[in-house]
Amino acid sequence: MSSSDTPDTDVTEAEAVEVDELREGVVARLREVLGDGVVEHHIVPNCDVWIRIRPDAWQAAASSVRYTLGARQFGFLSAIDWQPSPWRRYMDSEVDKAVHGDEPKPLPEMTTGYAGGETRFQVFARVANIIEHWGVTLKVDAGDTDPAVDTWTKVYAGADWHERETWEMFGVRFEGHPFLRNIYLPSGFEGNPLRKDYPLLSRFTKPWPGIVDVEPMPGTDEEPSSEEGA
Amino acid sequence: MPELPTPKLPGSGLLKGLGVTMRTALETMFPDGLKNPVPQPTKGAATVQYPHEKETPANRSRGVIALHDENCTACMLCVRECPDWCIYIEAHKTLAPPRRAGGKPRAVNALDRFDIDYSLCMYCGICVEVCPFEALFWSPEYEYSELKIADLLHDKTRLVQWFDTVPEFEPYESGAEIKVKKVPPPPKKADQ
Amino acid sequence: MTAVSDRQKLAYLAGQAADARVNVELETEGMVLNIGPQHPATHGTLRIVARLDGEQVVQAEPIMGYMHRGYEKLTEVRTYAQITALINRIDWVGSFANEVPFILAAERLMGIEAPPRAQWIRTILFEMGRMANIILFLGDMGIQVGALTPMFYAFRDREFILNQIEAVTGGRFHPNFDRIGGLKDDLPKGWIEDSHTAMAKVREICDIMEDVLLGAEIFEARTRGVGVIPPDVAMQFGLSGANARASGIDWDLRRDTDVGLPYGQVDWKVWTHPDGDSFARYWVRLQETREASLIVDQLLDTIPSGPVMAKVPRIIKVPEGEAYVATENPLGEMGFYVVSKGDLNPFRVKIKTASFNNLSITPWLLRGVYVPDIITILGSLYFILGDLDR
Amino acid sequence: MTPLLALDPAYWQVTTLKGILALVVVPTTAAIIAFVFLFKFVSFMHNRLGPMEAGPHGSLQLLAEAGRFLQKEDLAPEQADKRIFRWAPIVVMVATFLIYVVIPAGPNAVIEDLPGGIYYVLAIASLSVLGILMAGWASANKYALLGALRAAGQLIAYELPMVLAVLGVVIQAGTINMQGIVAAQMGDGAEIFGLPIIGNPYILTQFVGMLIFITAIQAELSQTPFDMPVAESEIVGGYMVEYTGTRFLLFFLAEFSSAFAFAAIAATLFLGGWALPHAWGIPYGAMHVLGPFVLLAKTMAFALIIFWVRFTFPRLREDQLQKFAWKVLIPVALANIMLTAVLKVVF
Repeated sequence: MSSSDTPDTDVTEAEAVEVDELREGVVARLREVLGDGVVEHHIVPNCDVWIRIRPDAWQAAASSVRYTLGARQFGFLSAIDWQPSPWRRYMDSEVDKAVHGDEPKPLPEMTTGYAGGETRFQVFARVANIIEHWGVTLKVDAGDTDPAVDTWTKVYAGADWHERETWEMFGVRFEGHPFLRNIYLPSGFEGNPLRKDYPLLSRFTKPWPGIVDVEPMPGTDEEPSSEEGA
Repeated sequence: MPELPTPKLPGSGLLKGLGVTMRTALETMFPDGLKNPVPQPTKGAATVQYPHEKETPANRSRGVIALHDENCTACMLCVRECPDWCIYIEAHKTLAPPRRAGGKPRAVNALDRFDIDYSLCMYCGICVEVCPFEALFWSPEYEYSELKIADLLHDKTRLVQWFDTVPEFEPYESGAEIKVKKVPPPPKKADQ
Repeated sequence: MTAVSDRQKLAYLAGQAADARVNVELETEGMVLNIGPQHPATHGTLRIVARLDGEQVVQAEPIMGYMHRGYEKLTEVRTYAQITALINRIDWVGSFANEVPFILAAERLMGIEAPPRAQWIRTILFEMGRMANIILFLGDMGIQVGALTPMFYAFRDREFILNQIEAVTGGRFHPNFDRIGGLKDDLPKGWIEDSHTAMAKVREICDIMEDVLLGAEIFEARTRGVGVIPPDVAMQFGLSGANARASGIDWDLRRDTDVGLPYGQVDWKVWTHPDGDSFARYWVRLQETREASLIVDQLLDTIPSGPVMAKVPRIIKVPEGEAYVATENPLGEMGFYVVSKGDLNPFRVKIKTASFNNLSITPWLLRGVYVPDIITILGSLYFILGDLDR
Repeated sequence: MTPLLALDPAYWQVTTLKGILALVVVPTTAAIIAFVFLFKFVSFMHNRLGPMEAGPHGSLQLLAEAGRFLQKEDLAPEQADKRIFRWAPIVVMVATFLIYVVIPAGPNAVIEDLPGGIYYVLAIASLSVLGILMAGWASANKYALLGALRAAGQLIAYELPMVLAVLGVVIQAGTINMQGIVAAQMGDGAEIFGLPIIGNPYILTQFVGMLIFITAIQAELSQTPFDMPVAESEIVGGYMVEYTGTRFLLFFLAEFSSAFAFAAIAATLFLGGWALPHAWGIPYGAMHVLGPFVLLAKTMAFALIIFWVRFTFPRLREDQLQKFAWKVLIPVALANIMLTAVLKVVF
């Protein structure tokens, strides 16, 4: 549902007309500073604004948002892995599917969220301007196989821990980060847990109790109906 | 902005602190003040001596899940909705007497096993809320700790025993227009 | 030779030698002190590796992750009702306050508005969660600084609020009472009047804390000028809640953002303090608790009648989209960034917790501080470990 | 000393009797203080009941505690210096026992009426620092090391104000013998503001000295405003952190019996110890029986202040504690001595 510059179309007519000048102004000021660094933006009227930045303008975006636009309050920084999870919800995963007997649904293809995005990994950060009472979510594409993005620690010192957490959870390298190391996970931990293809083992070890096994009526040769009142 | 603190004697803050602690000590020892100077701390203290006196929990407090097994039709909704996967149900089909005389006997699920593993349960109440046949109720009972963790797996008979401790229906505050979906169980003394 | 094998002895000596020669002229040897993960002052399992020169900290760094339960991974495989049951275990002291931002984010995605009575009760329980959380801090700050009695007064008077929360939701700490579109149930009879008495108790505990701790010169000596955070550094690290307001930042999400909680209909005041030291943080939180009890009193008097649940389909499928809603939780700004692809469970939920940002300032703040002040500063920043480790 | 009873025991019998008496008295006094203040008074201050299960109203709780400590395994850390580690609590316990030698509980109910009574007490009081340092250094634990160093700094810094506060009393009493001090306060000629009915307790004239003495005691016992050596929230038990079982019981007993000892000395110095004002005309013989109870009552008064302060106030940082000792207590104590000396000469 990536939208072009104008707010998405299926919004009712009245809302489309009502332009949120505060957030339009934010996008305009940022576009004026970064030029074509601002790739796309999406506004939910007087609610929130998302802006996608080109990867090489990411550090410049940080300093411009902080100094020129005055968004001094740092919120958070993290990443999203847009590839749909092969394990789906683990309940109807292959292990239990065999009991149910119908074949697994095909995997939905990858779509990205507001303000678009081409690659699988996307880093997003949120900063807020507490005088004019608005907050903005900046997004940047981090690449498919070996994601890497510039660091924000030079501008927002608080981003240090957030980048360390994103690095250990998603494997996104932050160029220029003082000392990228695990923050939550034990030092010898391999793999990036928050990636969608990282399995949640607790759901494999225990069979799903939701499978209905109701024995048939004694004496009748009715074979057990599998999907009984599912 | 904080108003300027009034200048005070250097030690007076400390003395006020002493005053508070001594006042609480005297209040605990002489709860009725000077009327009867006989110290009776048990009345003045705010604590409850648990094994001897017990505080009754609130009417809605989520102590243990009670099962009304006639209503349960083994539809497995609660098992699926439980975040911890800690409910296990097995049932078998039987012929139930027809509703109206002369009607065809109905095939109905009879419950064989209905276990709730309280060592996993996190008391979120989703099963009680999602059950469409009003078979699960909350009871504020809380004294069922065990020595062995395996005993925390309450089977059907134990859950039905909890059924008697389910409290009566509690009236709502004035101004609450809520559709009462949870009909309370029939009077407890009816024979099961 | 004692049982200590040579290898261990060499390791022991090597460990000592590894401590950098910190103070060259005094020929002192640095010492690495592990505060935690089993330590009474760290609100749970947080470990601080402090490199000391005598009693002064040269460099201190918190090590976390002992309590990491992987919430963001769990939310990907659970439905919205199951997630609500899970997330009131993040900040396990401010019980109801965790659920509200997540539910508001889901409601914004679904375009649903909770009926006014539900919003009122939501705000009342939100403020009660705040009071239960902050009163524990008021007592706990006493223990950090060495005074034993305030803790007992705090726990005695906090019971009244927990009883009120239990009477409505059924759970003292984990209410699991908020639903998309409203609340699970309505208030029991006589609840509003008991809440008024509970609020009077809250104001009483605030006065006691002002007499016993705030006024005591020793408390002032231990906390004034300790751990001073200038406003700009606080904002750079993303400090929020009372920690930011204690550095003079006049910013409160309850007043500045409109997320559907009726703070507009109540007249209340945002408290700030210019100093930014541990004393200011304690002072701001104390005033905020009293303010919260006044807010709840006003809300209790103006509860509208009506349903508590909007019309919501039985199986909830949140339409596709993204939403970030942050509210002023007891510990600071807690926000949920919910990305939904339109099926039963969210695609990705980023949980922005206050304690993570509040603690990220400690390496900068704890430089050159005495050992007892580490505990005072950590106490005044007031984090809950579940909130920190998620 | 007029022979109390008909029999005249040999010297060694007297000393063994006194030894047994001390072995009995010290733990019971520690038990009284621990029960009345640590279990009951603190709980009332917290609006709760304290231990209620062991014995009527929790009175036998201390037996349960002692039993618990005795049956615990007696551990020592692997890299600890075993011998010093084992002797440390005994040194601290001995230092506390020795203080009891001089405290008079009756006309001749004192273990050894040394001529240099109060001077002896001040000397012995600094012995416990050795035990604490031994405990901290030998248990090879960083927290214990920190606790011991803090204890050393603190106890030495607070001995000076204690000595100077006592000097004020000694100047006014004119003697350093404990019985002499008691007699000076409650003897026949003692009266103040012209009314002999209340004798001349030095608490009135030496009020500033008493305050300094109480603060110094609070620091000697490492109680809360000055409890850095055992700061639970920072260094988790300080020098006692590695001790378990009987050794920890020794530390526990030492802590509370020294609390009683110092409170008793404060009572003797400032409230006239075991004696009641001469003007009340209580026959001299009766004081043999009444003395200990009067001393117990006065000691309980001072112990109340000590524990009341202990459970209400937060804790100071060590640099503030040292500044407070050197910059405030010692100058005030010196001024107090000068004033007493001048007044002594004038009157």
